[in-house]
Amino acid sequence: MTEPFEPKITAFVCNWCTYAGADLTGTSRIKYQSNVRVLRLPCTGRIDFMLLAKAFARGADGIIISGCHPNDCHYTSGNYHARRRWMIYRNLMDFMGIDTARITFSWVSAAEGAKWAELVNEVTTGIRAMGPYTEYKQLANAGVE
Amino acid sequence: MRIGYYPGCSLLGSSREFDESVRAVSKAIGLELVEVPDWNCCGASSAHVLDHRLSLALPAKILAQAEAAGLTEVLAPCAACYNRLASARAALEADPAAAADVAAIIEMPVTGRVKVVNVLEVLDRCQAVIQEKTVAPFVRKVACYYGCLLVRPPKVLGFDRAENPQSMDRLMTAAGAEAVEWNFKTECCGAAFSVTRTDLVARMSGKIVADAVRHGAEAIVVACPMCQSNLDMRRPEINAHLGGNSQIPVVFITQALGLALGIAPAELGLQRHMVPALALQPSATV
Amino acid sequence: MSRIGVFICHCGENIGGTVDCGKVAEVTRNVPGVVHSVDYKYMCSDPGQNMIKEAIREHRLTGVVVAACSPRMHEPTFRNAVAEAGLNPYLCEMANLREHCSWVHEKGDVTTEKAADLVRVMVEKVKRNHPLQPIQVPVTKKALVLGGGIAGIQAALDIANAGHQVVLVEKSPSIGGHMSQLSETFPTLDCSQCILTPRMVEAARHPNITLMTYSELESLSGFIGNFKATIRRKARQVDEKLCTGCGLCTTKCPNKKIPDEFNEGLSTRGAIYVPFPQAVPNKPVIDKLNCTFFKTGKCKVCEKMCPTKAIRFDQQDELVTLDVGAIVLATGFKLMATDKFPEYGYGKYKDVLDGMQFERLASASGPTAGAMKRPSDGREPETVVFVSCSGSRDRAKGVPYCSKVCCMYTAKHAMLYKHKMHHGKAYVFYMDIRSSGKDYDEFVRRAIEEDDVSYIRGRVSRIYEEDGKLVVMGADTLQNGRPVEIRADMVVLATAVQAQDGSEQLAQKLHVSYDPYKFFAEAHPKLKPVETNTAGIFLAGACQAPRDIPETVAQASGAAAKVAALFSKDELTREPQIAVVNRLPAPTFSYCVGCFLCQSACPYQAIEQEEIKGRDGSLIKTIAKVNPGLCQGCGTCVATCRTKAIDIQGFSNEQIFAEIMTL
Amino acid sequence: MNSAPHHSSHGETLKAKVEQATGVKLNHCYQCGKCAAGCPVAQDMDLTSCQILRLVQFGDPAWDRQALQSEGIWLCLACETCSTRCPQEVEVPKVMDYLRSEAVRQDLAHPRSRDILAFHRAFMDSVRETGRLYEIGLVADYKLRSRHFLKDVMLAPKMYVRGKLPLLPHLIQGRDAIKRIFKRTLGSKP
Amino acid sequence: MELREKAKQLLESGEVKAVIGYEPGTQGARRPAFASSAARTGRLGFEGEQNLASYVTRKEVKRLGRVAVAARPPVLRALLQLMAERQIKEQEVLPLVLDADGQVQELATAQAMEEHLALSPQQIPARDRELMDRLGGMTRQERWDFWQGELSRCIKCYACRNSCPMCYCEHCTMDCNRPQWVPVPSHALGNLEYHMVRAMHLAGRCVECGDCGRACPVGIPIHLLTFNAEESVHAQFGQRAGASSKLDYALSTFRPDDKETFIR
Repeated sequence: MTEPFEPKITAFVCNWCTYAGADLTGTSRIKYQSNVRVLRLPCTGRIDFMLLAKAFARGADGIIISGCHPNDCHYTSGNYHARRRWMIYRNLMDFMGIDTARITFSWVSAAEGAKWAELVNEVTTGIRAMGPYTEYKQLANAGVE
Repeated sequence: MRIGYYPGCSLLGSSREFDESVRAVSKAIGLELVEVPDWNCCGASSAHVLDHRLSLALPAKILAQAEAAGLTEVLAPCAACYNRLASARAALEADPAAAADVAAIIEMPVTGRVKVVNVLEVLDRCQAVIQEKTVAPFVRKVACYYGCLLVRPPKVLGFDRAENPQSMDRLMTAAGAEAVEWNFKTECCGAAFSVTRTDLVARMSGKIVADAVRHGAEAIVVACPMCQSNLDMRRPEINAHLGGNSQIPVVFITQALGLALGIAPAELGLQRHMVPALALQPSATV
Repeated sequence: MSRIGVFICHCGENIGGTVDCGKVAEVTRNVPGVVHSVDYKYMCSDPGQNMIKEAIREHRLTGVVVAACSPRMHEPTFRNAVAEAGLNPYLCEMANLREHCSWVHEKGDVTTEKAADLVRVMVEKVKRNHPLQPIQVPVTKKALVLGGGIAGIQAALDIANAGHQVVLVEKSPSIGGHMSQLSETFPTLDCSQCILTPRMVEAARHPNITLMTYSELESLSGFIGNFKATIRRKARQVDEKLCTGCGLCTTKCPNKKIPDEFNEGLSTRGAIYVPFPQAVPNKPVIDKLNCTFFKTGKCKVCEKMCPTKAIRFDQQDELVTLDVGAIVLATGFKLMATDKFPEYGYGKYKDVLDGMQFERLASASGPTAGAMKRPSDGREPETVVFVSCSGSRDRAKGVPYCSKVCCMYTAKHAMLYKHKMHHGKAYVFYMDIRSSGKDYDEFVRRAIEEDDVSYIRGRVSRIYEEDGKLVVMGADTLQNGRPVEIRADMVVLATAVQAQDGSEQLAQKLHVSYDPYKFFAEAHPKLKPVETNTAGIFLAGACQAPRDIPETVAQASGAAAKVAALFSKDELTREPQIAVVNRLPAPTFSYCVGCFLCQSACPYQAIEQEEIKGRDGSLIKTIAKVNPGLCQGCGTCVATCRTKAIDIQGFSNEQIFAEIMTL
Repeated sequence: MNSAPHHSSHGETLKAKVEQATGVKLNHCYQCGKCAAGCPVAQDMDLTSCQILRLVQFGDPAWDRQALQSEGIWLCLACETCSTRCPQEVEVPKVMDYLRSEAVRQDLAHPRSRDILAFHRAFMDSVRETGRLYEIGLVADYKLRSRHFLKDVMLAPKMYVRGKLPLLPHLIQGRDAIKRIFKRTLGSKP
Repeated sequence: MELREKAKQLLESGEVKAVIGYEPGTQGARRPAFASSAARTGRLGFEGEQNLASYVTRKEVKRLGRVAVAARPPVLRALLQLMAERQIKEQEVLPLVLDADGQVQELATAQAMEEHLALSPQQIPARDRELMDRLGGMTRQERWDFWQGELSRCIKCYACRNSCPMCYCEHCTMDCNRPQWVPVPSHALGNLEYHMVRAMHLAGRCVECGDCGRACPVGIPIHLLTFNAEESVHAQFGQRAGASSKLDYALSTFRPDDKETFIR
């Protein structure tokens, strides 16, 4: 491809903190790179690890997972469960050779509009530098054939 | 029972009677003391004034030596030594980096495997034996004086409570004495300034002697050579400060217990005191 | 085949200025399943909403996507509109083109493409939406108030006056709590009992209030609007119906040497006793641990004395079960005991009191009838030292927080003392004076300026006894930390306010969370100060954090208002985005294998067991079942389910999967 | 821990040095004065413990200097009464220790500290040489350093007759090791 | 007493309805064996590799009633974990073990099982440990290539799933088609995702018996994947599957102070 590589970034966020935080980024008119596509879930606790795998399979070059800070979960403990899940899943992915550097976990509260913008920009720039996640895409394509 | 023994410098000199009485009592209650080979000074109240690492290295060397000799527990009768050794051990345990640094300085490994105990701690374990072997109950009112170094900092030492401790009172009661309730059990006597700021010492120690007397004590019982020599040798200055002439003797817990166990005063070094203490022997009950 | 309608909002320039809405509408038109796609200036305006309603009828839409602002803004608006057009409101989704796109990106094709993506995602989602019905939960309009102090009394009265039934449970023999022990109250110095006892009586007489004193919560099950509470009514050994409260029994009890709780151990009582003269109910109770009969099997003097034969040595505890719709926690606080202070003598000095003991000493109804007499020898204390922050703001004692009420009551104590003994000398050791409240600082200034109380800024290091005096070793940090030694006759420690004993266990029974100091935790520190994280359970007073009386009363009324609001409807309506366990025809019944690993993941104990039985009643298998009353829809269970048997309505696996696959 | 203080970076505030060397968090001190209230020598100090902490809390060179020059830091007996009762668990004696060594290093030690310092140096010298404390040596050395030649002259004979003053020092075998320990810690310090 | 006699006795007394152990198979191999009557106990023995716990959750076995199981530590752990997951009850199984002096011992209660397990520390076989460490030493790219190479041989025969005592679900994620989480065919993506799901679903539940690896007809060391998941659970949350019949599932419990290093 000729035109410069623009990464595809999928974000899974909880409805109460990060989605609201991203709303605040908007209401405060803070600009950030447009590569990210946000998927809204009730809580980080809801995010099945397979959703991440699926995002990669679908051709995402980077993934953002973000929810309420520990202690602030709207459902009191969903994010704690999520945290444990990611602690194990991340190790496993790394053990299987999947590039964990392409997944960014973060806590962004409903008040951290600016943080959301920074996060998206950092990730986007980072992933752009890494280039497309072809390894995984190829699997997917192999799958389709 | 077998236990490591670290006399410390002052027990070789100004506080010989402490060494003598500890050995005598240990023998009497069947406690075998194994002296730490070629031990050095722990730095006492001086090393830490000059340099922090020195104040860790000297005790560390002693602990390492004890460990090399296969000891697991070391009895340090001198409260200052006990405090220094225990504090150093704790510091090194808390900070691996420090431990490594010190190991390099003393050219020996320190694992902190050796536990440091003081005289009260050890005797407290043997209370039963002491009680049964007591032949001449020490029937006197005594003020048990712990001083600072035995009980503070509680986080590090913690063998007895920091305010109004009880172990010595228990022991003396077991030996037939009456431990009076008084106020300055753990007040500092200022020993570290014994030579340099005798003026302060007279006041600080004076407070202690006076309160002991006020509460009707016939003797002050201690477990710290600094306190002992301070309250004993500085008595002229103390009395001058109090404007009186208190002759209340200051004896080591091991001397008091020794008498109760029927050990001869000479063996306990009672004759070495500045303020006469021989009168305390049972035969010469006042 | 789904028929989706897409409505793109310009939001004036807000979206239209950055995103080519027409283009988005156009590309969306070609998405399979989309039968109608338009853009308009203001979708949320009436004409905008009408466009949607008409389109629904005209195109027989099965789903609607409104691409506009954040769903957190207008989702309710559009779902209502959709419902008005006769379509199930939960078949309407929103794509966030404003906050998540037009406001945060530059004008251009890329941004328009993103907008189109966001719309497509929602189209794919809404295709897989199902009609949902809001959940209706019935409400039992009866409240349970735990704790009969001023907080509980106030909450109970307010709820009762709103016309609802209340059960007020108090663990001790009488309601009144700590406030009934106070002598005077700051900053007005009016007599505590004079203002409290009328309330106590009102609570007892109120037709809507049932008092259960000498009782405690045994267990709790259920959920908001539908709790089941079991209360243990401890045996008083006295038949409350027969007892007239004449008190004869209490005067004749041979056992007189028991420390009196109400007087904080400054006086003694018998084994059968009424906690205090104004007790409600004014009926005695037998203290089994100290009663001679219960210890030796002999005595029964009280029984002989009782003119109405009300004594019941054989009375047993009874358990009563209540159906309640809401609960108010008002279990109050305790003070750190003086024996927690080694440096102040481990509580062994008789004349070193805590704040509550001083209240009793100063109280007209107290052991000295309000006369200043020190406990040890009954002499008048010529010099009294008050020590604030005793144990508070003291991380070494495990209480880093400020107890909030001490500054004020210490000033009050010093004042009361001076008013009773003008010639006496009062010192207060303090670190800061925290007197932010109406007329509070004026009150403290009065103590200093008019009553000549000497305030010394510094903590006390040690207290010891010396010939009948208490030597207080303090320092004056306003004089370079110069040591200050005061030989006092009495010392009053303003000891730290702590959570009641057993708070932890109670919290666990109720599934409410608590802070590191065992105070119950509010649902949100600012916006939900009286709610707990368990719906239907509210907080009042010092069980949540140290509070003074005005704050406690205000919070109690707040909690009561929440309860009243809850009871204002016959049914609770809850959003239907909750988890469900799939059910299938026999022989599978459900994909659930009943491993119940989801159970501990649920923050709301919403996952219950359901037994599937055959026609013969034999157990076929046990599977999980979600209690719709409890489930809040976080979906943590969904992520832990291996068989995908449990799913969440509105955020189903299928929907989210489809969203990902759209990108 | 205390990484050899002799080469602590320049421009670093005293506060930073203290915290780095002792691990004590100076900001934890909220000036309640409980340390001074219980300190047996507070009344003799020009600056009490809490004031010294106060001065160092700010990181102002002039105030740091005041703290280092005070006599108070030399009067602290490390009896630990303060740290035992401190509500904020501030280990004051550790701070005092460090301030003393720093005062010496910067040559700001209070004049009245001379004797105290002399004593400690004499003490450590005797340990450096023999591995243990040699009391007569100590006294002699101290008199030399402090020039209090007549102080306690009456005490020595009394002690001697009671067998409390051995005339010869105990020499330990590991003396070289001890010397090396001193070299590595005190370095070239007197 | 030998397992045979014990089995005989248990079946005769009717204490159990069947005894599961091992018997000689073809070419000196050992295979699982069922004895449902005293007569059939002749060839029973303790020696064998397969994790017999995978049988006790089967309907046909459950229908029999209480069964005795020759239980090496992995089997015991599996049984305890199955109890924790409410798949079997204490009284439904009777684990038999050899005690220190070679006597057959009954472990009638979960507690007895837990105590017996406490004696035999759980550790990954040296060979596997070595390979895991080797993988750990590799670059990510090398690990990726390694697993891609290995998994390319996977034929999705599900032998691993069937052999696993913890894979008792009647309806597996693999069987989901709305949505189709994992593609059915055994191509690169399907294989990777299948094994990823398997490992994650066994994290905190894997008793590290290694049967899945042994069962694999094409010799992929897939057991290392579940080992990795289980080991990180143990390392980070300090608990091991099968340690107790009351164990809380590591991934549906939490500690507020769980320490992670990667969340921003």
